[in-house]
Amino acid sequence: MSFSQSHPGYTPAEIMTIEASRRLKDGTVCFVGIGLPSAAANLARLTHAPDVVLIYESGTIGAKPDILPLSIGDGELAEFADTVVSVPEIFRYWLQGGHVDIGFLGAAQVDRYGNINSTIIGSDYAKPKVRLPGAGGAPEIASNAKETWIIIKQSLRTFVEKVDFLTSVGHYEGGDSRARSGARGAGPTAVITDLGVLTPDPTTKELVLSALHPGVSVEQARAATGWDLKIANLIKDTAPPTQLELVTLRDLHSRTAKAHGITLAPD
Amino acid sequence: MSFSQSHPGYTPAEIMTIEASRRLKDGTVCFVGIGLPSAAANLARLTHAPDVVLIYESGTIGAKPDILPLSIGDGELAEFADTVVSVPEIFRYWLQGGHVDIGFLGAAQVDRYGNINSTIIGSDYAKPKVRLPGAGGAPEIASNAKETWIIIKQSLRTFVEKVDFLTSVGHYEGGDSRARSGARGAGPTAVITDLGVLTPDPTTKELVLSALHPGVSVEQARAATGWDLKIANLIKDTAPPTQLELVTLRDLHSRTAKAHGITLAPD
Amino acid sequence: MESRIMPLADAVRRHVKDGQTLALEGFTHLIPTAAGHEIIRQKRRNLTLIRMTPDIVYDQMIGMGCASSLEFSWGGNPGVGSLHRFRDAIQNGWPNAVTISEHSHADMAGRYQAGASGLPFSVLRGYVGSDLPKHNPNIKSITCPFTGEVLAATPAINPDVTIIHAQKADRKGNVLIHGIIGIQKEAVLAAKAAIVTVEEVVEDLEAPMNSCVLPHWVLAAVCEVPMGAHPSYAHGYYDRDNAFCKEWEVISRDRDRFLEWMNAHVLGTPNHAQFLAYAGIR
Amino acid sequence: MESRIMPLADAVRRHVKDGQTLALEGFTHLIPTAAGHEIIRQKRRNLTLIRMTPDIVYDQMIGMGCASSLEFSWGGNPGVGSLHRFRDAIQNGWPNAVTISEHSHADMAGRYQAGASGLPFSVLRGYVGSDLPKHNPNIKSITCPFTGEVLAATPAINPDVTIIHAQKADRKGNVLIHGIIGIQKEAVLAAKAAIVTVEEVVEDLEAPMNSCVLPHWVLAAVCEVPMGAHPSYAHGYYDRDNAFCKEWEVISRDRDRFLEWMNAHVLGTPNHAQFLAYAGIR
Repeated sequence: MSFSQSHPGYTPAEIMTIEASRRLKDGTVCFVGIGLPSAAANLARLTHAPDVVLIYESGTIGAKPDILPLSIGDGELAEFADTVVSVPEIFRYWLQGGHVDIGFLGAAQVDRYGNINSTIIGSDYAKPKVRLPGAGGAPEIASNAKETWIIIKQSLRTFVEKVDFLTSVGHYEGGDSRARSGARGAGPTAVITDLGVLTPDPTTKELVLSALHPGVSVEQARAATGWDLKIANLIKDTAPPTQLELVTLRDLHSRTAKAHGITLAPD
Repeated sequence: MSFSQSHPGYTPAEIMTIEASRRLKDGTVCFVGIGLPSAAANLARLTHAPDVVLIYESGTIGAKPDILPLSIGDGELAEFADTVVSVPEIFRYWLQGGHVDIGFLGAAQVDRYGNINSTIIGSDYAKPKVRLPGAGGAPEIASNAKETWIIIKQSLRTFVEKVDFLTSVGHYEGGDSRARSGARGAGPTAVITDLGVLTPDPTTKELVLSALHPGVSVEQARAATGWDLKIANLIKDTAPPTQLELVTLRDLHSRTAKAHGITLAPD
Repeated sequence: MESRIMPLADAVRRHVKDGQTLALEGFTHLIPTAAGHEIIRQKRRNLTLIRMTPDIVYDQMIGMGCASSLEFSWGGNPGVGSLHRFRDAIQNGWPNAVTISEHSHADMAGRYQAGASGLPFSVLRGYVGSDLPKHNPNIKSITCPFTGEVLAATPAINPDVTIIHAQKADRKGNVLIHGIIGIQKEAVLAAKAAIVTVEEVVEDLEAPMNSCVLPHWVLAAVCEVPMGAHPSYAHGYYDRDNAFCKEWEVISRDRDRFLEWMNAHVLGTPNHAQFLAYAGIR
Repeated sequence: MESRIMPLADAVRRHVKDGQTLALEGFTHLIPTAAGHEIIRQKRRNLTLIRMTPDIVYDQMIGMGCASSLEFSWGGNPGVGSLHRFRDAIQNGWPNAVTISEHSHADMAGRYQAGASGLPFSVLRGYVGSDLPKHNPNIKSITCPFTGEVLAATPAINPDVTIIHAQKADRKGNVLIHGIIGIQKEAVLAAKAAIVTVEEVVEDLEAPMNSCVLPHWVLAAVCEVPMGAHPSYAHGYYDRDNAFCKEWEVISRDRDRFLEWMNAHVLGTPNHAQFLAYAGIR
């Protein structure tokens, strides 16, 4: 089966999830956020990385859900986990203790240095335009995991010059400012979107477009970015989904929809 | 069956253990040291206080050993406990968290203010005359339980004017010095010995002889005390052991000896 | 010994008072919904509500005017969307103004631990670079006396009352929690008084040796409330009612529809069993 | 993926080096005796030994000259008496001087927790009125930034190597500890490298959901050593050998007798199975 670029036979959300999943190496310890990170991490586990270790903040270590959890504390996560510990233990012993390789996060906004906002939209904390759910586990995942990945749909709404509220630190103000701030780990090493992948410049730490999904142009990526997006010298082309990846992801989503008895909000 | 005073039919160790056990009210939460405190606490549980809650520092909560543990971490303690938690949890959530009514301790030395030494005999920490096992859980049991009981054989060696080393705080330097030191709880409210019971003067907090076991004289108690022992205006007479108490205690000791395959060091 | 096992209405009447600091904890799993409804029925006011993950039951309590303040780290209807009553209270002061104190999960967990541990504060490697401390005076810093490192310090949480839901209790009131145990043990041990609702009271807990057991003597009340966590789930008893969670999105969007629903379902029923029957749940 | 399951001698050779900070933990239950013997066989020197409750195996390691320093909170032969080799080293410098750093149980437990939590120090409501801080410069104080209370502060423990004994591992090297679990999880998670000896390697751990499991990926090595905790016990496998503990009191009193016993039993045997056979244990 081949995929044409104009009718690629898969959605932008699918290629985003698939490309993120490919980056997860077998055996990696991944602290997984709910939604897109969870879909990508489980797709990896069901394809090339059967021994990836998935940790959810609800305390499930080595989770192997057969369907995607709707919430971070679904019973499905506990049922097949290697062990289930308390919430303070997961944050103190496992995350802050330094055992997490990849912190895998979603976000409402991300800025040019990979800082994350999940608190408010608007400039006034007391009178926000939109009140978002809040920090959750993100601030300490972002500052304690060995590295961070962010998965987010790219648009002028989500890709902003400066986040309205800095909830969770990325490369902070660029350069070595993250390390000087006291954060541990390498910070965001990849931002995976529905258009491509951004990675930090080694020196300035500004996010640079370094890969594009099939059929997406540099111009499209620029148009969906709220700052003057820099482009890597060598842009990689994301490989189109394989049959196995696509079938596995769709099966996962259809099992999930069936089990939860409702259709999930589209990714 | 009656007990004559000259041949009372029980040992000083037995009346000490029995008198201590009587003071433990049903439903009390007691953090139990190994040895004499454990024997007394379990005697209480097997006689008048079936719902006393015994906590051992090994993490066993609601322990109901059928034989006395030889060590603080015997399997017998875990087997019949309500729950078994980790050692940090027992000290942080249960003791420091303020859930212990009685901290029940042994000691190598106790002074006139109920301070405890279990570290060294001698005046030079670097070159002790005798190196004792050390603090264990005692310093924080003594300063975090709602009150403390000490059970110890009374002699010039054990009842000293001033402890060689203050391991665990009692009434410190007397008066309100304990409260001012930052210790919580009432401190030692009873010191139970093989001769009688000492309780603190309400104001000076000095230990005062307030009860004598059958057949023991004030002079005997004074002779076994390394300071000028004050005597309460009204001295209580400890009731002799009942048949039930004595039989229960002896059965407990004989089950214990049989199960451990060795004779314990005499109490 | 007075029994700790009592009807939920009695437990709430006895222990929950206006103006208290209250934590109804549960991490997606085992959320004490029935207890929240009973607090709404008894019309408690001016509560400071604490919870890591306020969701539907806190949306209901806030919308019904029980709360004057909320301390939290993530507020939402998991997998569905926003909490509309929570947002309406914060943004528009309806039905009354609600102030917020916002933390992160790692911090809230550490603060409960400090509370359970009898310590006045918690130390955290956290909030690095974050704007949260700018808006929360309770996030301070502390310097390690050995390394000189500067870390975050926040006050311990010691609620007046903690309420949780668990799978089972024995007749003495010892409680077993199983599955995703969240922050519940810490929240109970940190509280001045704790109420536990359970799916059932059994003869023998059959608790594995190192499982999460709360002994009866740290609990003020234990109440048998089958399906007391609905629309959340109780591992081994029933699943999450995802359809209801989606429905709540619609009910809660509109003030009138919200009030109508609450009046009929919660204020209009005397207890959780009647609520379940009226709502047609199982 | 390289297997973590290997012979104990290989694990010690690979991970335990002269001059390291080492914690062999176990709280009366599950003491890693076989691993201590292997360290003696491999003649490691200048170790800083850490343990809440040093007992027979530390007495043996100290008497055989492995240690230059000991950090502890209670040292003794539980239910029997003193540790004679430990006392001889401290009081007489035989076979070499051993410095001590003395804490309380609550403090040691908190220090391991801090180490496991990636924090540089631990806060404790402890040592009030005690002379211990006068003799231990590592016991400092810290002031609560909210209440002004002064509490004890002590440095985190992060051993170079932690060694524990557990009941079982699966073929991947996931470990289940059951019964009195002590400080073992914290000691493992705080260490730079962790070795676990187990009674047996099984197909399926059959671990209850909320039990104490150490995933293989936090462990450097897992070694199958039946009766590896003797004379301590392994809940569900064998009891404590109280007769041996009493016998140790006699063996260890005298330097020559001690050396003779260690030479014959430990240095004279290549591994734990042979040790058990030689000593006539089960």
